[in-house]
Parts: sequence; C-alpha cells; structure tokens
Amino acid sequence: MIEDIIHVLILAGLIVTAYLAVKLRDLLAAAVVLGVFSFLLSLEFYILQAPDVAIAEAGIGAGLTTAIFVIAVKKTARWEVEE
Amino acid sequence: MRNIAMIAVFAILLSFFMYIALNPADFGYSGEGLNFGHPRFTDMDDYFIHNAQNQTASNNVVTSIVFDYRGFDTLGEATVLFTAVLGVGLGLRMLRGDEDDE
Amino acid sequence: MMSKIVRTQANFLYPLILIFGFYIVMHGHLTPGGGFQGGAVIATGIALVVVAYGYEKIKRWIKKTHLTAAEGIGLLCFIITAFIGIGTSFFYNFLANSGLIFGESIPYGINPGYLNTAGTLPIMNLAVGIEVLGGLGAIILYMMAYGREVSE
Amino acid sequence: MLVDYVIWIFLGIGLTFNTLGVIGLLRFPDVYTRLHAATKATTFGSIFTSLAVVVLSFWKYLAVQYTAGLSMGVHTIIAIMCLLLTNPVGAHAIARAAHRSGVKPKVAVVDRLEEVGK
Amino acid sequence: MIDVWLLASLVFVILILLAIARVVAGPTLADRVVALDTINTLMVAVMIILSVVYSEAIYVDIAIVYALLSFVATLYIARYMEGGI
Amino acid sequence: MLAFIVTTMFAFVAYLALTAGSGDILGLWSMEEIVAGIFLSVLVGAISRNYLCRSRNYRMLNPIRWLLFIAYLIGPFFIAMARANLDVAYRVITGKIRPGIVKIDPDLKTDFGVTFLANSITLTPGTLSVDVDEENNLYVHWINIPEGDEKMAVAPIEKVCSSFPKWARRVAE
Amino acid sequence: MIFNLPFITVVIVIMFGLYAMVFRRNLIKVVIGLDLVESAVNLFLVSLGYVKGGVAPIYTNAPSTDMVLPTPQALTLTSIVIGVATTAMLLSFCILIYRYYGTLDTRKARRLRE
Repeated sequence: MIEDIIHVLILAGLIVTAYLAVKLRDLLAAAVVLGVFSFLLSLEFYILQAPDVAIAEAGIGAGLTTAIFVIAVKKTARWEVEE
Repeated sequence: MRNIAMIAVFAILLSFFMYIALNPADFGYSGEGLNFGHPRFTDMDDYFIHNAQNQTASNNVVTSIVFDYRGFDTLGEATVLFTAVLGVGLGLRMLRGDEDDE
Repeated sequence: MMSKIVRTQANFLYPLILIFGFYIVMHGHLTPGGGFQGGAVIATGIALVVVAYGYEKIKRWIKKTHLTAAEGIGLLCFIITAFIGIGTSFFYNFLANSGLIFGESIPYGINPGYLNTAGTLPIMNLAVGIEVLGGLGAIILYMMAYGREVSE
Repeated sequence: MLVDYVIWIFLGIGLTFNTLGVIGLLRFPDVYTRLHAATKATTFGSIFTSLAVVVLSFWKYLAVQYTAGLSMGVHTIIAIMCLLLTNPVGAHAIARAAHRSGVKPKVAVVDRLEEVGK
Repeated sequence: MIDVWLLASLVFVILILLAIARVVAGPTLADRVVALDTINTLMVAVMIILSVVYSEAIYVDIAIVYALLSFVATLYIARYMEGGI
Repeated sequence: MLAFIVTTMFAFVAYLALTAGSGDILGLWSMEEIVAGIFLSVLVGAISRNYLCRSRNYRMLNPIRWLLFIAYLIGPFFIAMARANLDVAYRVITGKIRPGIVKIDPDLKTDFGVTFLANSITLTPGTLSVDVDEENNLYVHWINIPEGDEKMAVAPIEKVCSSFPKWARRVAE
Repeated sequence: MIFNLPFITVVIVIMFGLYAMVFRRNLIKVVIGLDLVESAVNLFLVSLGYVKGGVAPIYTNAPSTDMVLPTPQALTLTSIVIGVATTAMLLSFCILIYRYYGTLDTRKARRLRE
C-alpha cells in the first residue's frame, strides 16, 4: 500500500519535471531540471529492483550529462529566443 | 495550416499510445496486452536465471548476460562509443585556430 | 579556476573517486556494477578535476592522447578476450569453473570475498571499464578544448 | 526492545530536521538564507536517519549473526563521510557564484564583500 | 518494524516533491541550484533507508555513488555563474 | 616518490574499508581482496600522485593529528552542529533574521587549514563561508548579527566561530 | 491497485519529448527532447521486465528464483551509455552550427544557407 503511494508520487514528479524541461526558456535552468528528472528516474529504477541500471543512471545522469549541457550552453547562447 | 496538421498527427499518436498503455486485451499474445507486474514471454529469462550461476560462475545475472550470453550487443556498444568520440574530436577540430592545442 | 577551498577538496576527493570506481569495476560479477558504471564514475572524477582547475592548467596533466589511447587499448583487450574462446564460439567463457585464474566456482549467498570466480567476466569488466573511462573523459576534454567562449 | 526505541528516536530527529530544512527552503527570502536552511538542516537530518540504519545493521550483525550487517554498516558510514565531505563545498560554491553573478542579499545590514569589490 | 522504515521513506519522497516546488517557483538560477543540492542530500538518505526495506546490503553502493558524484553538476553550474568554464 | 607512496597507502586504506567483512584474515578480509587491492592501489597512486600531495606538505602524516581530528569530529564539532540545527529550527519557525556578510581574519597559513575551517564554518551555527581571498581572510554570511557588530571592519572571531581556529591550528599546522 | 501507471507516464513523457523535437526551434531544446525520449524508453524497458514481488537478479540470499527479468536490464544498460555518447555528439554539432551561422534557430540557419 505505502509502496504504491511512493510509486505514484515519484511518477508525478517525473511528469512535472519533464513538462518543466520543455517549457523553460532559460536553457541552463532546463539543464538543471533535466538533472532532477534524471535523479527521480534513478530512484524509480531503484524501486523497480534494477540496481545495475540505477548505478549507471546515477553515475551518468548526476555528473556527466549536466556537465556536457553546461559546456555546450556556455559555448553557444543561453536564452532561447522566439519571435 | 501546418501547425494544425501537426497537432492532428500528435493527437492520433497520443490516442494510439494511450490505447496500448491502457487496454490490456487487444495487443499481445493470446489476448493479453501490457500488464504491469505480470510480464509475458519469460522463457529466455528463465533459462538465464536458472543456469547463469552454474555456467558462468557469476552471482550477478545481468553482468553475465551483458558480457557472456549477449556479448555482441556490448561489442556494438563499444563501437558506437568509439565512433562518437571520433566524431566529437574530428568535428570540433574544425574549429582549430581560436585555441591551439599542444 | 575556482576558489581555494574547492581546489583543496578536489585534490582530496580525486583518489577517493578513482578507488571507488575501480572497486565497482572489479566487483562487477558479485555486486551491482561493472565496466560501464565504474568507467562512468571515473570519468566523472576527471570532470571534477577539470572544473576545479580550469582547462588551461589541466591540459598539462591529463592529455587527450592518453585517454584516446586508453580507449583503444580497452577495446582491443575486449575483442582479444572474446577471440580466445573461438574454438567453441565467439564470447565463450573458457575460464569459468576451470581452476585457473578467476576459475573457481561460486557458492550461494552474499559473498563479496570470492573475487576469484567467473572466468573471463572480470577481465572483460576491466577492459570495458578502461574503454568507457577513456571515451567519456576524452569527450569532456574535447568539448572543453575547442570553440571560443561566446559572450552574452 | 531497547534497540527499537533508539532507532525510533534517531528516525524522529532526522525526519524533524529534514522537514524543517525543506520548510526553510520554501520560506526564506533570498538565496543565502535558503542555503543556511537547506545545507545544515538536511545534512544533519540525513546523518541521523543513516545512523539509525547503522545501529540496526550492527545490532543484527552482533545479535542475530546476520553476516551482511557488517558491510552494510561500514558502507553506510562511508556514505555519511562522503556527505560530510561534499556538501559544504557545494554550498560554498553556490554562495560564491551567486555573489559574483550579481544576486545581492535581499535583506542585509552589512555587506563587506560588496565594499571590497572585485 | 518494517512499517517504520516505509513510513520514513514516504515522508522523504514527499519532502523531495516539496523541494521540486522550489525548482518550479525559483525566480533565479541560484534558487534552482540550491533546490538541486537539497534533492541530492534527500536522495542519498532515502536510498539508504530503502536498502533496509528491501533488506539488501549491496544497495548502499548506489547511495555512495550519489553522495560522491552529485556535487559535480553543482560545481559546473556555479562555475558558469562565476563566468568562464 | 614519497607522494606516490602516500597516495597508494591512502587508496589502499580506502579499499580495505570498502571491502570489510569478506574473509578470514584478521577476521575481516580475504586473500583475493588484498591482492586486488594492492594492484588497484598502485594503479590509482600512479594516476593521481600529483593531486593528493600538491602542496608537498607532509605534516598530516603524523598520526597524533589524525587522533586529534577524530576527537574534534565527535567532540566539539558534533555539539556545535547540533546547536546550529536548533538555531536554524528556531529561525525557520519564527522568521527572525538579521543577516549580513562580515569579514574575519583567522590567521591561518596552509590551504588545508583554511579548507578545514571553512567547511566547519559552513556546517555550524548560523554562518556560511562565501569567499576567501589571497591573505586567507574569510567572508562569512552571518544569519543573525548582534547589535553593533556591523560597524566593525573585522568581526570578532570568537563570536563567529567559537574555538574552531584553535582546533584548525592544532590539527593542520 | 497500481494499474499500468508507469506505462502511462512513459507515454506522457514521450509526448513531451516529441513536442520539444517538433515544435521548438532551438537546437539545444531539440537535444533535450531527444534525451527525454531516451529516458522514457529506458523506463519502459525496465518496467516491462518487472515482476510483482520479485527481487533483483543478483544471487544474494538462498537459491530463490523469484527474480525480475534480467534481459531488459542488460539492454537498458547498453542503451544508457549510447545515449550519453550521442548526446555529446549532437551538442558538439550544435557548437559547430553556432560558430558558422551565428544562430541556433533552425529556420534562420536554413535561410542563411541559401
């Protein structure tokens, strides 16, 4: 029972962060939100009894993906402009 | 006009995916569709679970699958990673001139 | 270059991250982990040092050519280990239960101590770990190296 | 059982401080005060909830002969040490970067760093 | 006995969702990064507690990976905000 | 060479801590783990020997300093941390704050000492280290400045961090 | 009680990613959408192999075989590393495009080419 509630809450958090990553105009903030999405996804893998995948997602999503996005944003433009 | 067409395509895709995710009857083998917690087609996995510890002497079944039973997938993955590093290096090296190397 | 506190702490944390990554790589057949995960952890350690010191200082200590060479060596070791068992089939685990190095059989139960098991799997883990750390670290260094920074 | 009471007390303390930290994160007015609440309170609370796990696993190892208890407790202690090493550095980096990027304290009676200049 | 640990993890997940509210609302980038740091710490704690729920000692490794690596992302964003990568 | 040996020993101790409870040697470790640990520690020492001992300062090899460090960690540091959290809890509930950034001069010389002091300050009552300059002066964000203290150019060090500079000097210098 | 909720989440996240890839004109936003789709597919694979009440596929206790299916986890493991490699490659192409055209907007870049 309580496990199901935890499950539903994490899935709700996943949907909220995915919506926010698409919506935000600030690309750096979108990268931060993508990091939060990756953390929640790793917790979901943990609960679904897949510790190997959880370690891989933790190691890559926690550090490397955000780092690569920040470097790319630094070398291009930060704001997404649309007229 | 184009946007309206795209929105229509999106609506069709969304309803199709939702139908698959919600309806457990019409998709799948012998009248059972997706059902969370009760997977179908488990023969191969049963074989791996029962035999992995004797055949490869490894506790972790996932590792024995990745490196032993399905090693060709890992070989392909290593090749993809090698190609990606090569692509990043060659592509960004076209920007030579604004920051020298070595 | 970041502040003095971050640099000193990064000096302290870098060997810790490396030894933990190699622990994950070596125990891939007993606990969750393996070549991919350990390589990703070590590559994140390289990213930590890069961000703490800045690329201008770090390019004298960590060379891109070393990392790409590590990637090639790892891939080569992986393919050679797969080729040795070609008498039966490609990717045949010829060392398992044979009594040679890594050749003991494994009992049930939680056992982080029986490292000497599982045949060719630890060798392949080490090879893939070296390959992944070389590849991801080289990606980080390449992206830091080229392309002038664009002001807002 | 004594161990149960100890574990409940540790869990209660940890959860209380974590809740207070998140409330402070939602309630305080600017970045620096939010950092106060977020860093200190959540680190302290997480250490206490992890200490409960340490107590349980060592008790299982000594009393019930649960052999995995030793590695579980030692690994949890290592996780606590890693938290203590990495958390204050992250907080310091955020505070320094925020001050350099122009986010000034909203309510402040004195700001010596601003007077020094860059 | 198990119920206590499950209840504690439920409280932790609710706290993580409250911290996500700060990510949604945060006016500047620094606020979002503070919320990210808070979520990291809470995530380590909830993973350690869930390893007791599943009674698997080896799951604690994932928490160590998080505790060691998750501040690298924070450092990158802080470095961007200072100017210069 | 000394840097390589020190880094190798550090990595080996960390590896032994990670694999405790695996065999029979001393009741804790097995033979394979120790062989693999020596191999991996030499590898790590060869890679990262220039990082751990960057300042060429081997003062921390003295074991008395480590005993002092542990004593500090479970003695005054833990008490100060508990007080810090009660203080933050009070501020969260009531909302009474009077913040500001002040400058202190702890008079420390080595980088390790400054790092030690700054991390201690960040985790203890009402203070948060914001910046450090070349003369090792710290700029501290203080959540509740007492009346009158904001006039002084350099804040009184006993009020900001009670006895931490003394401990930092004792451990690190 | 929990009725296919992970699959519904997968569908919604894939829809968000496709929206970002089709309607947004910034190239980095397109890469973010691609990353979302990849993560959703990983979640789909892992939740496809979940058995109710199963344990992780690692022999830690007595020889019980009530385990989660291991093959989808192995495939997901491969997929994650490929995902980060392709993300890095696409972002390096974004840097190249920005240096040559001065913009990341797809329509402007297309107009500048002629």
